Amino acid sequence: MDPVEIIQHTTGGVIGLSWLMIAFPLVGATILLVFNRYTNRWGHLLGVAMSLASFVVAVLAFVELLGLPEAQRRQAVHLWEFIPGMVDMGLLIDPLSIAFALLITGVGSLIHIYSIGYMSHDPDRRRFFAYLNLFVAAMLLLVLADNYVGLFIGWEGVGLASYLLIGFWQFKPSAAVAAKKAFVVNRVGDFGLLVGMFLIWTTFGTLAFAELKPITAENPTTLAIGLLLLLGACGKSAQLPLQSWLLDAMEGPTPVSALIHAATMVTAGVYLVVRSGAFFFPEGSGAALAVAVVGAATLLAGAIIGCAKDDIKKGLAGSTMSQIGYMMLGAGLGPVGYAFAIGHLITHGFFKADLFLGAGSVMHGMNDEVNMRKYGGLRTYMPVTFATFFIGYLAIIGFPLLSGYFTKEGIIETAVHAQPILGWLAVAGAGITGFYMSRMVFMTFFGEKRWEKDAHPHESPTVMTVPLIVLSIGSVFLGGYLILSNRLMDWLAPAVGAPAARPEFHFTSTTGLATLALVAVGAAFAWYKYGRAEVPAVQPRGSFLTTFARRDLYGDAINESLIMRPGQWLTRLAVFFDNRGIDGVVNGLAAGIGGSSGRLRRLQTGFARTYALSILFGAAILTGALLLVGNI
Amino acid sequence: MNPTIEFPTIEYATLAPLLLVFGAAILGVLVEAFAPRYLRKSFQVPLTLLSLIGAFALVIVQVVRGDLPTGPVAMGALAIDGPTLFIWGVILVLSAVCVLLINDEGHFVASAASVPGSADEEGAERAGHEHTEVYPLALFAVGGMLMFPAANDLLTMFVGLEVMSLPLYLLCGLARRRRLLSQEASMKYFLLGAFSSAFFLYGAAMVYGYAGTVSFAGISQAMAQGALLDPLLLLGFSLLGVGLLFKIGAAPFQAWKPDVYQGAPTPITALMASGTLVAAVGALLRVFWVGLGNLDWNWRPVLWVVAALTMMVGAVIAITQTDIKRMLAYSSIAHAGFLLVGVLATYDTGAGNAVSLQAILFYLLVYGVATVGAFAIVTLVRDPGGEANHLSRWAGLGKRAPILSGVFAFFLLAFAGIPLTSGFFGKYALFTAAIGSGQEAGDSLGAWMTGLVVVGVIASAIAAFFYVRVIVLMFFNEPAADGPAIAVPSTGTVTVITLSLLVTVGVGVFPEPVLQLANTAASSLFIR
Amino acid sequence: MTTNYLILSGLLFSIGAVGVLIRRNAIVVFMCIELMLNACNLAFVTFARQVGNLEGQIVAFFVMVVAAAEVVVGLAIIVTIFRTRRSASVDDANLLKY
Amino acid sequence: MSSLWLPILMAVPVLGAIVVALLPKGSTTLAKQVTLLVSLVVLALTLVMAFQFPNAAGERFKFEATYDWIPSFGVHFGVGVDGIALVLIALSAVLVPIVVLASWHDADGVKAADGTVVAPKRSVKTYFSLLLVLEAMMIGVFAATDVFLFYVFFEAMLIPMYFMIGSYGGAQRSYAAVKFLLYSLFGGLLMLVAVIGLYVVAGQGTFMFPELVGAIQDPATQKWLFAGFFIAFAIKAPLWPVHTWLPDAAAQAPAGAAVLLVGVLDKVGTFGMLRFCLELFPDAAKAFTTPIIVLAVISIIYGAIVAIGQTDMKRLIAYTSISHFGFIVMGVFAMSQVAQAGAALYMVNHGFATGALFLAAGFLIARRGSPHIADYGGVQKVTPVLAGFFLVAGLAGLSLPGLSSFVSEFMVMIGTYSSEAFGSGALAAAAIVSALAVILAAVYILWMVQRALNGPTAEPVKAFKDLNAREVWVLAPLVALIIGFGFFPKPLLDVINPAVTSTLVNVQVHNPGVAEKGAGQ
Repeated sequence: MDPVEIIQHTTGGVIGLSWLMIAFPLVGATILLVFNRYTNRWGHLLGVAMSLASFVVAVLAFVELLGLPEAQRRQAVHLWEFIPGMVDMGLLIDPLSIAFALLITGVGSLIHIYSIGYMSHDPDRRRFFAYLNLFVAAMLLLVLADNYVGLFIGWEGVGLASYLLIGFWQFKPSAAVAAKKAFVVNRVGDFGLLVGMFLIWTTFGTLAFAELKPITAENPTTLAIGLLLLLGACGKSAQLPLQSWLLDAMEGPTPVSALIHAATMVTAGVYLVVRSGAFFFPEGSGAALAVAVVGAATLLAGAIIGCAKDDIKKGLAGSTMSQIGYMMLGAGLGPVGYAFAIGHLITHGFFKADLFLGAGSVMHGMNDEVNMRKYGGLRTYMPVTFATFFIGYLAIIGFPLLSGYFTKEGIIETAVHAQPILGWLAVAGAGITGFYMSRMVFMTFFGEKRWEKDAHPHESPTVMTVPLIVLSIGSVFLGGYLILSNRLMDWLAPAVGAPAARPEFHFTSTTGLATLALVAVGAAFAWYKYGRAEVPAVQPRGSFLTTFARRDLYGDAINESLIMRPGQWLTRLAVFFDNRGIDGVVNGLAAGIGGSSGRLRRLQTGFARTYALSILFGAAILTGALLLVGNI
Repeated sequence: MNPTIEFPTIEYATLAPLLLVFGAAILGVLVEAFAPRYLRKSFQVPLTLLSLIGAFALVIVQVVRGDLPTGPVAMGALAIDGPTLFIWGVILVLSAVCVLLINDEGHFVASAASVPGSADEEGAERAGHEHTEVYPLALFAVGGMLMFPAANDLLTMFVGLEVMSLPLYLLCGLARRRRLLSQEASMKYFLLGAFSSAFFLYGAAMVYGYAGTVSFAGISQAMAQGALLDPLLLLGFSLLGVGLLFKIGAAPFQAWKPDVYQGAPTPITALMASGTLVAAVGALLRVFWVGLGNLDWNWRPVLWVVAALTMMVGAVIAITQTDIKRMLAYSSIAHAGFLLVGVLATYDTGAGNAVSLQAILFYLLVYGVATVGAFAIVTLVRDPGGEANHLSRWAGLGKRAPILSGVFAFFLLAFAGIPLTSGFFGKYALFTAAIGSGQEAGDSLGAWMTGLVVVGVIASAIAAFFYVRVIVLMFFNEPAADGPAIAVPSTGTVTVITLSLLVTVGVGVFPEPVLQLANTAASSLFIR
Repeated sequence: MTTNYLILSGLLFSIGAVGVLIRRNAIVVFMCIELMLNACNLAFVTFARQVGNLEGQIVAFFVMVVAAAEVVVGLAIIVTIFRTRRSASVDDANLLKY
Repeated sequence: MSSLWLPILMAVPVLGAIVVALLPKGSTTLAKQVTLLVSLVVLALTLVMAFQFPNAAGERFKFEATYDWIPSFGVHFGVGVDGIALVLIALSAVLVPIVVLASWHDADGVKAADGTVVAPKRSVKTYFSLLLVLEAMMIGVFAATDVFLFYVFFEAMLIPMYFMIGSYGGAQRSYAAVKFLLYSLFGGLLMLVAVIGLYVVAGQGTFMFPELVGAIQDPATQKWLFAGFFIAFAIKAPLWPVHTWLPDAAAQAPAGAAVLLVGVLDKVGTFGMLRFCLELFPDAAKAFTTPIIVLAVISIIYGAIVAIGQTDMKRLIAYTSISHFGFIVMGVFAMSQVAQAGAALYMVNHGFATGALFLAAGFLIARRGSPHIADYGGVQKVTPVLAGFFLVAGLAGLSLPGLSSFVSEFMVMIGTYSSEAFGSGALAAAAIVSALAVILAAVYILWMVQRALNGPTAEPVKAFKDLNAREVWVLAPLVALIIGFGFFPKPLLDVINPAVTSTLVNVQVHNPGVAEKGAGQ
């Protein structure tokens, strides 16, 4: 069944006020930035309040939507005429966008709260909250906009927020560089999205979701559009080949990594694909296949990278890549996949945020040490952090009955049926996940202490642990709730369409069991390497494969040699050409005239007789010319 | 049978301006002869000024009365028509203004005869002697200028040419400072001038041989009937051209201009750069349009080359000049080239020719005025040893004398033809006339005329460079420690500068009245 | 019949012109110019005879007068310059150039 | 019936200039205050006029006033505005007071850190009266409905700007000033030939624009005249490869003058293309579209790449402008409603964005006396407010969505891509290539930000003071406008669109304009 028609929202109600969701954090950010120093004392509180406020609005809108019949669950709220004759600014409140809104504002608020503690020592905490609010606003615009332009504005808005937050400690050169890199790489993706919009507008004469019609069969144009949008998605969601920025992005404060580079922003690509699914990624189309392939490739790549990282955050970043790979894979499989992809997106939002914040809590206790080889045996020193982190860990490796289990299984099942090869790759990925996550847990919380002298690990304050607990709870139950009896699928159906056949969730499917087995093997191997055995405090050289993984599969090296170096040469060449070539010609011309002037004036010898001669010659020439002309 | 000799009729009223000037000049000579030295100046200055202004008034009266003679006057010697009157007016105004400059202290040698640096020169200077002969000489020159463009036959034209030139040869040699240069200028000007006038005369002879008469009317009639390609005619014509092009300083006959302009006393340079040029162009028009108008298909291509060459040579060589007067000399060469573009712009219809003529007359006025103003300012920038003409001395002048430099810059912009200065409309009018004539004549010629205009604008662009260079020097460079002193300008000089500025600005903003004037003058074309 | 006179005048004119170019002494140069003027006179009177009116003759008279005036002016100039430079060579006077 | 709005609008600054020039010697502060006051009055008048602008169809030009000026040449003092001219006049009126405030100390000279004089002290009165004269001319050039009058302003404008650069600029000022003047003058003179040709060939005996539209029929003639106009405008705009004067001029000019130069003067070029090249010579315009679009695309990419390689802030910004002007030209010649409206909007937005960037950079440079990016670093830590403004301006420079420049750039690109004027893939290709500039833009802006603002704080930077009230008041309005029009471009577009429509009607291209495409919404 196709998605239902989008109807113009007329009556008031919360949906009519849904713009408040964006307005609250936006106002917060504005206040904090405009009245900067004066808000230092209470700035963080304002930030949290604004985030919570928009969460409340989101919930209310959600409730109101629940109250409506399926046919009316997609409502476009017209705001103002943006570009006359091209596109109006408006919000689309439908199950999909509201689901995202809830995730963003919910997890977002938790991370706001957490940050109060985490950033308490930072002189610039106020600015941090301003940026967080800015991000929430932009992200909400991204998911709520009822047209591609609005989406694009949010899209780049979150890019900006991420730029600002990665570079929050911009006085560190590494941070500044990472921030710039993130933005630029994202722009590569945006280029795709931009050109995609050109095509959409040119072909369909509109950029509003409401006016685009679902397609059944794919044609070259839609394929092109699909691929271009996919490029955009790759940029935002750190999918191959535009993955390289995500790992550097870990330069930002940990809450940022949790919110932006795990829970929400990086999933925007998935949102884009799902949102455009009906228009450009029909089930079994080439575009959809491309999405699935990219997803599968990335989920493996990310997982492999994750195995080799000693930096806990980078390890988690790798895993984020890989998990989003799963979502992409799901998003490439049509309506069934959509449900699981979004499901995994939501649960991942919870357990990955949980893991990151846990990591942050650890760092907080270990004076910002990130190298896991300097950890060890921390479980007794920070019990709450350990407990929550462990739950998150179980969830992500897909331990039965935890959130991750249901959503990931769903994706794998669907994949194995739709695209067997990709499906089995996903299974392998799950195994690797089991390995690197277990490795992380063992290196951090088990084994004996490998701390620096001055390390006094301690449990983090309540303001940080409470969000952890909440998130871990979500990590336990959310998945089951969403997937069993297809709750999420039915909820999303109006927005993304429903599959012909409703899938049943089998706890004992062959793939499921195979996956679990592999995960177990991975975990066991991890225990064998890092739990039982001694973890060297310094990184061993490691095999070729290890270095391969450590160097992020040479992603940066490739960019370096294929893009940056030639780019630098091109730039130098262009500058040289401009100064010597073009400007050279201009100045040369001037010099030429000057020189000829210098030479010509020598003819003015000062000898009267020379002048007389010139007169005589002139006369002769004049006469000759006249006679000549006369006789032509 | 006794042959009756009828007395020649002279239209005194019409010739009044001319006669007045010459009369005053002769009176001046008498003053020199009889008045005691200490009185001479107080006679000469008023006499000269009044005569010039009176003559101008007389011209105005004629214009207002508006009953122009329909035919040549003075037994066909002179043609007093619209263009002539306009040119007369311009010349008289400019020369009157130049006299104010001449009147200023310290331009002229105390005793020309004494050797520079010799004791008796010292004495003469201490005694405060002055060559008040310059006034009658100037008047004679002016008279010649009036006669030159008004001439209706080659003889009168030759006489006018000489009457104009001879006094100028002398005046060039009378500078107080840098006398060597001055005398050299004088000699060069004299020898070359005489040389060129010999060519002119020989040309006249040839034409006479062809047409059997020296009157323009007769010549054009003869051409209307006889063969156009008679070598006699062509040779004569080209030699006449040599004489005239020499006077306006068109390439390749421009060589004298820089040297003479640089060496001569600045007021005289001003007179030559304004008055002589105006007169010469007027004469050129008479010969090319009236006398040999029917030959234009032959002389157009030749003059095309000359014009293009003149514009380019003037503009290009000026770039590397280091002496302000010399630079202005080259600029005046370039402007002569622009004027030739106008001369080239002949139409088949009287109305069309009127357009070109209007443009030329307008250009003569605005260019002459700006030139006089510029040279007037040059006289004010002085070193102990006289005027500071070397450009390097002008550096940072804008700081020490902002107003003076500002005005000078404005004149330069006018030369460059920047909008909202008179020079712009001058150029515009000329180029329009040129393109228009080409348009009327049709494709090939149209392209040629447009091409000439393009050459013209390129030349203007190059020329702009050296005008701008002076502005850069004056305003953007820091003044030298021992910069030149700015002489306290006499009322005369102030008047000159103010007048020129007012005209340049006024015409630059509201050219219409002057255009109308030039138009009325032009539309009654040249009479034959 | 008149052609010979014309040729002669042409000859005189050319001699004068060449003289101006090759002689250094200002006086001589000036004399050459006078020669050119007289060549013109000859041409005029010849043509006057040929076309049979008096204009040419009249012109000749005027030219003589003008030439005389020119002599006055020219000699004055040349003499002053000779007094200052102790030389009447045209080539010595070339301070003004370029 | 003729309206006095525009003549008054031009007269006020001229009078102001005279007043300022005549002020007693040494009363510098007074001169500044008077100038500011006058410019604010002009701004107020402009706004009142703008709000009275009858945004209805019918007469192309509103607030028309036509007086005879030089009947012999058929020249009128004819003024009047359509939507595009209106917004550009508004742009000038907004920028001038800001520039006045920004260049409060520009005439006081610039000293480098090591005490060497970069720009000596100059007369304040002259500077500000020049500024006012320039404002009058800027208004005039956009308001002129008489081609000749347009040309007069087009050329005369050079002089005040020439003096502002040459006598108030940086170390290389006179070279830059002369280069600027000669470049423009050369173009202008070629245009003069074309203007004359237009007059002669049209044979209408008038220079009034409306009469001249469609007067030239012969395509060959059109091509020549078009070339004459276009070269002048291309130099002014500036378009590759005749752009090299801009970096020098902009880098040497005092920040305020640079803003007016890049923000307004150069717009005359693109404005001229849109108004004169297209409407007077439609066939030629269509014939030349492909090469011109190619040049535009080259400018876009080339300007961006060269900008990346710059080490001097102001030069860098200048090159970014070259890239942006490429977009404007592309939009103009894409011959579609959306693209041209986008181009016209771009002219305004670019004025604000680049203006803000130049001024922010100017404030930074004023604190260090050096334009070299390498001399900075870690500014953000010392002067967060300045850095913040700089960043926002920079983001506007890379046309971040939500900031005004995005809307216009987006419209230009999508309008070019979707243009049906020639039904060719060429335009689509051009749009795609030009879209690559969004990546390059991110590189050049953010790299500059990284080198100048981020990283460890350089030693001399530690002494910096953050923006004072005056400087904040300079930048705040611009940023406000940038963000405001980023989300609500409608008011501008509503006045621009009708003007574009009538342009396209005169150019006679099929125009799938607002009406049809917008029908759905």
